[in-house]
Amino acid sequence: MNEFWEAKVKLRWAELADSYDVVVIGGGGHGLSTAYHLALRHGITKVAVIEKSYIGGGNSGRNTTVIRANYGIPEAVRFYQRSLELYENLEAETDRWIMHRVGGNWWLVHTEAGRRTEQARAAVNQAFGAKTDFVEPEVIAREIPGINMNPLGQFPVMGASLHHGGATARHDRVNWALAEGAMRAGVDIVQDVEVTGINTSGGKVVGVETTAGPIATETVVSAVGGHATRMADMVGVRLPIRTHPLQAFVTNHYERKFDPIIASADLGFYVSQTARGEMLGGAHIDPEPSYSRRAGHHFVNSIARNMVALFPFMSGLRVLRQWTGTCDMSPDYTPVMGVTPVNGFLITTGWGTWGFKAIPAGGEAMAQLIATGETPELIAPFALDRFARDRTLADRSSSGTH
Amino acid sequence: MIITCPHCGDRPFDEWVHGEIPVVPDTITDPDERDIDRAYFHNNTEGVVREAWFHLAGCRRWVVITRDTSNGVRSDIARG
Amino acid sequence: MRERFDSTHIVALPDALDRIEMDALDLGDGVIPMRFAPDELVLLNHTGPIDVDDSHAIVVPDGSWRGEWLDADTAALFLRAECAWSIPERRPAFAQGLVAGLPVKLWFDQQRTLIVIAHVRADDFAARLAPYLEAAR
Amino acid sequence: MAGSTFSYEGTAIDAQDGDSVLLALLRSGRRPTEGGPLCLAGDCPNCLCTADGVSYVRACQTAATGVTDVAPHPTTGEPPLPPFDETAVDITVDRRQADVVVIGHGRSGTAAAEDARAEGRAVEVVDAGEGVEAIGIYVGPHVVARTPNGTREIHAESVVVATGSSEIQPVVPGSGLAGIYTPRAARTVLDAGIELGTIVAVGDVDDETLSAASLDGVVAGELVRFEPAAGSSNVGAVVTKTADGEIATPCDTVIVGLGRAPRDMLARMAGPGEATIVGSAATAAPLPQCPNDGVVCPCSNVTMQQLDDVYDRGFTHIELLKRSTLAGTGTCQGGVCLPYLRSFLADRGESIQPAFTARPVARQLTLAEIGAGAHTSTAARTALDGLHRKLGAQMDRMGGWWRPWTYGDPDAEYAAVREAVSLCDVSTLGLMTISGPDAEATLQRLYPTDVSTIRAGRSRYVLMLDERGYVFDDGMIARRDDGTFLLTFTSGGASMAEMWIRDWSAGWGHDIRLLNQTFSTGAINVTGPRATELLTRAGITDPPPWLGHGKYEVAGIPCTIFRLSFTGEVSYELHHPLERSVELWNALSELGADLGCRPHGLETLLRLRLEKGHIIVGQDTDYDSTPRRLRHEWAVNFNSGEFIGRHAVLRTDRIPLDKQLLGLRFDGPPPIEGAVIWSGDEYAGAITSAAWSPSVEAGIALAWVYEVDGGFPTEVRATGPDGEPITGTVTSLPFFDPEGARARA
Repeated sequence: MNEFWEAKVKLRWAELADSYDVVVIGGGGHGLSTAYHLALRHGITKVAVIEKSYIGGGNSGRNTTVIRANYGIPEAVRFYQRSLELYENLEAETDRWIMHRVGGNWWLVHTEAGRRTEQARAAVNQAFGAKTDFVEPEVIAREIPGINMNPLGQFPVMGASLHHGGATARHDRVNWALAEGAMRAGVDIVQDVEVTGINTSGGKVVGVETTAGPIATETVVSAVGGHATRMADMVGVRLPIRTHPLQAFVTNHYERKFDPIIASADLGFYVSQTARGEMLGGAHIDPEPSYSRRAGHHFVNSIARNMVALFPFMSGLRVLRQWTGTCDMSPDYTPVMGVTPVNGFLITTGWGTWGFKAIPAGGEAMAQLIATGETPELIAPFALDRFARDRTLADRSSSGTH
Repeated sequence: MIITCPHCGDRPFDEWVHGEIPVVPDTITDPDERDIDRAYFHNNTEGVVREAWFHLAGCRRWVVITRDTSNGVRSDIARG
Repeated sequence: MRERFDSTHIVALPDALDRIEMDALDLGDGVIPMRFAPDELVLLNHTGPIDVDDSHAIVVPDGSWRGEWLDADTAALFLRAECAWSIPERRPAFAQGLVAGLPVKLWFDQQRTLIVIAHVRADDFAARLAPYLEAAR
Repeated sequence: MAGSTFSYEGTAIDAQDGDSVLLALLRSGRRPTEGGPLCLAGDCPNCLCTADGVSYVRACQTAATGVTDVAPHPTTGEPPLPPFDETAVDITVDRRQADVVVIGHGRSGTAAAEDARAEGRAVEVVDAGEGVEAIGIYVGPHVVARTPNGTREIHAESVVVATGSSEIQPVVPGSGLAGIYTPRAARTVLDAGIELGTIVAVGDVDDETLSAASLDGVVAGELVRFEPAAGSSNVGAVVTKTADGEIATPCDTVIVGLGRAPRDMLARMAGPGEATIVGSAATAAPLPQCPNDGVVCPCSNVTMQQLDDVYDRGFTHIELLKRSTLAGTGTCQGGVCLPYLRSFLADRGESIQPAFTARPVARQLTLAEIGAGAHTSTAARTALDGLHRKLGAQMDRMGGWWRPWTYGDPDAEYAAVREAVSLCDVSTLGLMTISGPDAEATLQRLYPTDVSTIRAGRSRYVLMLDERGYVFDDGMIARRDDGTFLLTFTSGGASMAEMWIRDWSAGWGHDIRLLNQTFSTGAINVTGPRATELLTRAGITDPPPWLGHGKYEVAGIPCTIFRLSFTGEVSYELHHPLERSVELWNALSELGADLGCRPHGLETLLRLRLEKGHIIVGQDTDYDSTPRRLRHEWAVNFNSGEFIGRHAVLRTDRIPLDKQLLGLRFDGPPPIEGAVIWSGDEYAGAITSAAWSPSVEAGIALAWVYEVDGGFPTEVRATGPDGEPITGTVTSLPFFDPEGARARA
């Protein structure tokens, strides 16, 4: 018997009713978190979560499980710091083991420009509540096991921003803990049901069509990953989203003794060892939009090479599995959340490569928006209309990262 | 993925840079709205798209191809 | 990349370049026409004035290319490990693309292969080529 | 007999020719794991070992001749990570192109290969039994395989998957004992002449195996469990159920035949139309009977009780079953458990669910192997790269180039520019020539300036705007006497600019000629109050006037000289053929030696330009930097007609301004670049560039300053380099020599 099996969570599947106060499309982390917070924080339980496959089957079960708040702009730092704190409390709140582990997130720099970027990151993090320090090479050489301080002879490690709160958690377990909590509070969650249409009348949502029949509702939240555009198309809302694949891989399981979460923008990868002992590697999104979840060789080929250059001891680790998620990228690398021009149609998208770490705060904010009818201050900057209002947010230091 | 360059021949995608060909729906008629749509919004089609790729490691020219974004299979060049 | 080439770099109408490329042998001994694009041609080992049938043509001397001649075996060894695309079968032939992760120009004559790369990448490319030259020795 | 030897836990193991590591170990009475059925076909995790430091190696798929040191796979827990001081190995790639790749060289694979060859198609055959293990069919299709001495990558038109079938392994109590073999495995072991003691067969064992095995009996009935031999982890008896009840049959070895499952994982990885599947890999096999008890996933050690448990708690989808128990996530990729997971769900009344998604890697390879042949992108080197290094420069990568950060004494470098003359390698600047009937029309629409008013011999600073009205590059336009134009761009901006110009001009239907000379020309900036004097010594008595340019010969080297200034001093940019860069640099250095000439690096350049308030695109600009936010409205001319971004600039100009790039002055050292600034308790922006200015004797900075409470603050607070609060005052730009007299001197 392995110690990592899910021994506690009990999922109670529902039949869909004819009408709901809120219909959440997408049984991934954001949809489940929205339902969870609606039920537990606001007592709104006449909620359905409709998942076309199995819960957590999209990006919520395909990400690289990193939790961090070391973003480059105040709006994002504040939001993700809230999420990081909710994550720290999630095991206690749900009484479920999500394998949360704080390892510290190190962003290595190899150039003077990189030093400037990471010093800036540390400064904005500190100003807005995330614990991040810039550290010099000698600290890195001392603290990071097995690191080559001058990989390929061209990428000297010249410092790092160290985000002390950087953590990981098991993605599936987060989904299940939230699903179970929502189900227990009376939320209906269905799998293998697809939303095929959203009905509106006079610019207002009145219901959804599904493969399991029509449902009446005045509030629909699109919390899908990868196909947000298709959902929005159903009500004629244009999205600033392009869907790109993001790939990752793990090695086989090894004894756990590599604690830090390491990222290098110059070398184009990040790596951490999971609670189960796999060495997990990821990189940036594929440059061209695609919905394909097929693994590519170019990705694993180039990051394996760079990983081994930075950590020569990893050279003989055997790769176990590759996978691909589909990321909804916004033009300014920042989420798109909240109301749309169609009354009752709400969106939470644009999560790019950072959806997993946003799950608790994203769901909390969407639930608050639904319950109060007011956009919470924390997510107000992420509104869809920011592009027309010339109030884009550019978190370039986070572009295409984990 | 292999992209066929009319000048250089078949080349793996890592020689290329992707470029979207923006399409603003005809239903948007207000000039400001068209401007905003072109700048930020996307069809984000799942299926066959027409797009440009720049052959950075070869002839350094743009070619227009069609690609199926739903499965990532090999592209064909759209001639003419 | 031991050799540096003087060359003439021309951007002009494709028809004008077609004619120059066709008659490249008449331009002098060892002149190699490298057709980067339909409207761009580099004449390796060519210096001095040249007639281009395009009044808007850009014609500049260009000494920024470096290269290395490889015998057939060494070229095969190198390209098998470092080139992910098919090299042309006809001879002589020009080809271009990524080799060993860098953009190169290749010229295949009857026996040998010339690998040409921009000076700014030449040192890095040479380091990637070196193990194969060593192995061939 | 030739044979070979490897070491196993300190003992020398003799292998015979053709032996796998596993066969050699079995020959010596050992095996690398404690127990579990053996398949000898790479489908199960029951012969894992650590070979020459690499864990998770299947001993049955590894030739004994290829290894020197083998260690057992740990019976509990995970293998250790390699020592942190381990060094990397270098692996080479064998790259091939084929029309067809056939994976599997059995009967159907051989036939498929022959058929394809008969049609005149180029065929590559890959077979694990021959030492070449396909690890994935990637997009392309592109087959990657592991070979005994590296990896092989094959780009193909199509793939034929002929990987055959795997044998179903028993899942009953005691199935983790040693001494259990699938029929194929038993045949291989017996053919190798390995003694297996008392052998019995259970289930559906083919005649070929039965005749090869010197069987001590075929046991009737349905397999119930295995029992260990006393005090051993080896099987001692097999228990079956017949009409007469349970029968225990003593034995040393059990051959268990439970049928086969198609080995179709590679085929399921392929995209539509990329692969065909032939032979038994394509045969739909019946699902095995659902087990009642035992370990269903030996990799993750998942029991049938655990499957039951999670199923009863709602984990009913095959993926949820997998993810909640971790069955199928181990090293054999579901090779053992997948058929049973499906039969379990069928047994529980679920519709038979498809196998979980197939993804590379099908067989495993090390990070060194999977990274083989990849290259890390390098920075370009100017023709002066070697010279800078010889001069002791600290080189740094910026904008895709190696550049001197400092030559060791930034203060002296600064002083040389402000007080004497200095050289700077600016070969990294983007440079293009554009001509053609529509060249001017293209530039007119490309840039927010009126190009028609740039006279021959003159140049102008220009912004490049995207369709959002955001600045994404800047540079100069110069009109030459012959009507062509020279364009410069930022270092690192040239490739993007080339794509941009080619794309737009083609869209406009313009007839232009464009030559990107970024990589073929060098450029040296000669700057400082004595720059003109130095040029005079180099034979230039009539240098171009302010913002002029022309063709010259400097020390015998043909140059195009631009007169402009980024440093705030008299500056001449000498663009020249890069093969003569060293010659030109040395000539200028010698001629200027007694003028106090020395080179300056980027660190100094960044300080010099900051004193002049010149922005650096990418550092001081952000994604949403409109000319208005950058206070560069002066560089936009709406009278010049349509240009890219025009509509967006006009549109956004009607929206209240929320932030501006402003100059800040601090009495002491400035905050670090990136520091956050405050107005009272309100967030008021961030520093983009900062330096101590020796000339102004103040800390100076450029910063994004936000509108706070309806206005822009004139004073902001930041944290100083020592952690103390410091105050910055918004100051007009430039900080130094506001009239620009020095640059025009």
